Amino acid sequence: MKKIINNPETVVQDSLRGFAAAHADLVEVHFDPDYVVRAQPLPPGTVAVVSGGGSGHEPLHAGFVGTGMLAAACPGAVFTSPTPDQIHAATMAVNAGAGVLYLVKNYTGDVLNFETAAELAAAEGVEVASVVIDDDVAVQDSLYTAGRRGVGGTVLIEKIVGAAAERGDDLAACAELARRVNSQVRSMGMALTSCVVPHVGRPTFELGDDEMEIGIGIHGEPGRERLPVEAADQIVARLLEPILADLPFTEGDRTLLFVNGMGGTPLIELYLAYGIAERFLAERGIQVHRRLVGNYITSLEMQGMSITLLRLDDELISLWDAPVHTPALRWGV
Amino acid sequence: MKKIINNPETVVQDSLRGFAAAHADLVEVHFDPDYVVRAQPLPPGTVAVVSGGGSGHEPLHAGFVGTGMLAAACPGAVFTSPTPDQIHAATMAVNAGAGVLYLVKNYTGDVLNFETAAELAAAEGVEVASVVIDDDVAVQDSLYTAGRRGVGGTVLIEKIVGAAAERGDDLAACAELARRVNSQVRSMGMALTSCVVPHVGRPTFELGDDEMEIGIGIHGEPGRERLPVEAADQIVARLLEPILADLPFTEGDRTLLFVNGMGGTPLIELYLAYGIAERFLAERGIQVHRRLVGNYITSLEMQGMSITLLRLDDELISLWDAPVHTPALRWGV
Amino acid sequence: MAIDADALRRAIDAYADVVAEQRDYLVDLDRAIGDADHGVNLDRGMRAAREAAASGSTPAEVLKGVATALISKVGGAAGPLYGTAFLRAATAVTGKQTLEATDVVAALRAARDGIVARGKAELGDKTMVDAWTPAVEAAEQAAQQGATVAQILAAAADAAEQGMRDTIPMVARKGRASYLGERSAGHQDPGATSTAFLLRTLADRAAAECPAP
Amino acid sequence: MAIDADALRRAIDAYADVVAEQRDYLVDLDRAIGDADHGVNLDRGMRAAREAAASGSTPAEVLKGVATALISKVGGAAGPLYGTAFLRAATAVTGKQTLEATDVVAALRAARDGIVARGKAELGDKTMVDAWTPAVEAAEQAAQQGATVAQILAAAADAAEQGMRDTIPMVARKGRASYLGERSAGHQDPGATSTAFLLRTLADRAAAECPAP
Ligand SMILES: Nc1ncnc2c1ncn2[C@@H]1O[C@H](COP(=O)(O)OP(=O)(O)O)[C@@H](O)[C@H]1O
Ligand SMILES: Nc1ncnc2c1ncn2[C@@H]1O[C@H](COP(=O)(O)OP(=O)(O)O)[C@@H](O)[C@H]1O
Ligand SMILES: [Mg+2]
Ligand SMILES: [Mg+2]
Ligand SMILES: [Mg+2]
Ligand SMILES: [Mg+2]
Repeated sequence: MKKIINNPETVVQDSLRGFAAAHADLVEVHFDPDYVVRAQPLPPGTVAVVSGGGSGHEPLHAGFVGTGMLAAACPGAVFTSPTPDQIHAATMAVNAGAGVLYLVKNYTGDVLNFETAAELAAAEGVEVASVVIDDDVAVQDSLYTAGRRGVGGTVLIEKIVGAAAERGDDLAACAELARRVNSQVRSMGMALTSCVVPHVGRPTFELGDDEMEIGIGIHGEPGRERLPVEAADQIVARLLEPILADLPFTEGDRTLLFVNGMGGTPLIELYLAYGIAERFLAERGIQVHRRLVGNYITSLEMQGMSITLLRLDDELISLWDAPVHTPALRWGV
Repeated sequence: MKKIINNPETVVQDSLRGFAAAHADLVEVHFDPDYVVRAQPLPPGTVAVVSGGGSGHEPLHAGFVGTGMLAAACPGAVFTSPTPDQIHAATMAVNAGAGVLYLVKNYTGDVLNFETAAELAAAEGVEVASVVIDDDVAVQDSLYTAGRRGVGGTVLIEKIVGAAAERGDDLAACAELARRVNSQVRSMGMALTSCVVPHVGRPTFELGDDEMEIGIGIHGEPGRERLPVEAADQIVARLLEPILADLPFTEGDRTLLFVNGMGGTPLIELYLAYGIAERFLAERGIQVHRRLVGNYITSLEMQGMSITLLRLDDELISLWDAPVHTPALRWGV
Repeated sequence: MAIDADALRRAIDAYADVVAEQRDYLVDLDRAIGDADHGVNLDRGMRAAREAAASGSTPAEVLKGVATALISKVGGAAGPLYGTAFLRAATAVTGKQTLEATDVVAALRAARDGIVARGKAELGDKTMVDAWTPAVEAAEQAAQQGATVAQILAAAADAAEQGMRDTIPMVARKGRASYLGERSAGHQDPGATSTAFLLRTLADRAAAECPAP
Repeated sequence: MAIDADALRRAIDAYADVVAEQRDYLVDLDRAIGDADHGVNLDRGMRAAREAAASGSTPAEVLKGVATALISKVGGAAGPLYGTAFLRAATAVTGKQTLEATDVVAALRAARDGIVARGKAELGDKTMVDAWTPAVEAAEQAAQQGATVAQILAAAADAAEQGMRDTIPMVARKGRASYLGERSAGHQDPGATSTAFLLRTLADRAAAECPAP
């Protein structure tokens, strides 16, 4: 295993320490239990949007804490959902009197731990709503699985719902918006290499020199299909076709196209894929009105990418465009 | 070789096409010869800051074209300096009557090609100044080499000099500032893995499973020393010690600390290294006043990082803080 | 013979040792069909549980301490599931100073019901439920036939191990392994495995604490 | 016998073929002590040069077309260096319809001087200069002894090949290989190698165009 770390057991805390030092103007990091909040408290009476999940997906979620996006993030161990005490501590720290919205990626562990935290908060009289994000079309038979995973759509939902909270929407409206965005967003990912979980020290799955894995999640879970590596044109089509078919997206739709790197794929490839994806959509009459290209929801050093497509309307566009000031996303400020 | 590409021969152009589509509001990409300019022309009478170099270092340089930074970038083939006709075309496209400043990383190829381009511009009556950037302390005997390479410092110089041009400094002042920043900045890099040049298809150098390379450049050149992989504490010390000794940086210095990923190293590791580096400096009385953490000058999918330290003064701080709006760096706008 | 708080504490210690030893094995099982963290998560949790179990003067208090430690230290799916299991088991035996055969069966049943309530997995979904359910049934049957605590736990452990092996051919329908679809078949479920380890450890400790005459 | 524009064109064609064939070999040499692009860069440049050389009615025009193509297509260090070499060679023979022995020597010397003027490398720095300088000297010596164009170019090619081999033990002091310090020793310089290929190709073509009686 090759990583710039001191000790596999302390990677998450060691990294959070550096994150805290690098962004002291924007965030405050608490340890034991670990959670990240904004450096400036929320304006009283605004909804606190809280998310969290296993670490190893940086900048998700801590990198999205700040004005116009998350109020707090709860980083678990690598690829392990956070525990209820982390979530509860974050909840109590950021509650500004208007309730707390949990944005939970759909993994059994995340759902169960956020559920427990919500019970703890309710016991202390804090109003909590939870929305489960499940945008991954790679998981086909929701009936026979834990359901679709929450992947790239999470970034978009955190941005859009964060903007709604910032403008003063109440808890019910924020939760309803989160559900609405979740219903309009679809994603699919692929990997060229596995990642290496620090305490494991070996690749989570083995891929041959000429193989790729289609339909991966963000935890180094193998995907549903292993194929010979193909040209970027084919790879993009393999990701976009199921995305379009699923919602379905149709001619005339206005969309946000998000090409996301898994952590080890450089921008030169992501932009290349973005260009192909935008042309693929244009040929089908689907308009790209907003875009995001980069490493935003990753899987450690995995090489690969995911594509996320969100159907936009005027409200979503204006919430996407609203100012945001976080370590990883910033505009309008 | 595993990459999301169609054809090794057209990677640069294919990627530029996606870059153009993703950032049409900010940049305009021209092909054959290839160069990137701002979507909005420079205000007449302002100096045009132009840079360029081999591709494979994204977001450098094209990602830094925009208000408050570069006027144009000239992307060469992968790891190959651009040709004079590219540079000349960019020069003529962005010249706003106040002259053009070339920021050239110190590689024989870059220096020679920019030199030729400067001769072409002079022949057409365009005033050009060139500043060669050479911040890499890994190259020790400048007398017996092509001299120090231009690496991480390039990003900082492009930002700071871009801000000076934006506020209306003249060509001589911009060039002088570039030389001054270059004299105050030092960098050093290391790799955990090699990169794979697309048309080569194999790693540029071979590293054992437990080896790292210290003192690498950004073109997959092997470094000066191969060592067993060490803990992050030791790696950071190996990069920072020669940096501090070289300028030298001393107690009380105010600095900008830039921890840069080589393309395949995820943020979780870069933040971890950043935390160590900031503590290392604090123990020596060196204050970090500004910081940058992320993948900004890369070497394709190489895993590794570089550290850059810039000694600041009030003017450099205010130029660093000045608004910038480019695909890869954005604040104050 | 019955189990008191100290005997239970020793059993928790023993399970923490087993999890530490089997940590990499559990990681490997999870690497094949999950995200390679089950052993690490449980090991982190059981180290905390060992400390939490140090205080507590009744079996219920010991079990509650373990539950709280697991809930706050494990994370992932296994944390809330095992945490709930120990919490429900604690509730099932509240007030008792020692656990008799019927208490042990009640605790096991409550634990299993807690896991099902939280995780909603059914038999055959390739989860820890596939070890827990046969274990509880075997324990109930043994108790009906007048078995000792040690015999009851041994029967439960045998059944859990069989249930664990039975997960190998199954196609997962719950948890992370379900994303693999058909490709999850051929691998043993990590949670069913750590469950079998738990019940085997309890049986071994019971046999050691209450040696057959 | 002398070389006219058409003969020169055929030689440029032949060199483009050689570079295409040797592309991966040149990349490999550059991979060891540089950035693995020399073969690709030169191949891209020679493909353009082949087209550029198609027009041009004097040797100088052909050489100038090649120079322009190399400057605008190769990039890297080799682009401006080879470009300058061809440009200076063109200037050295401007106005001639055919190249006699003295013209060939003058063109070679001008090419070499252009490379040194641009790149400032000295003999022993482990660059293409280590092939060019002995080649020019050997050509001059052969010319003094009354050799034919073919003989002059053969002598230059022999010397360039020797110079190319001599770069192997050298420690680089110019170009990208210099960053490696001592580690650059033991590898043959890519630019010296492509130079030796160039001169050997010219020699072979001259021999074919002007067969010994
Ligand atoms: N819904 C569920 N009900 C019961 N057990 C489950 C469920 N989901 C997962 N599990 C169990 O949890 C185990 C995985 O635990 P662990 O690896 O710690 O969590 P995670 O999957 O979050 O990484 C699986 O092997 C399975 O036995
Ligand atoms: N200063 C110099 N003078 C003469 N030749 C040089 C000089 N620097 C480099 N070279 C030659 O250029 C060759 C490398 O060319 P190439 O790989 O195309 O360029 P780059 O090093 O920019 O990638 C070297 O092998 C060497 O022969
Ligand atoms: Mg997990
Ligand atoms: Mg090069
Ligand atoms: Mg797991
Ligand atoms: Mg080269």
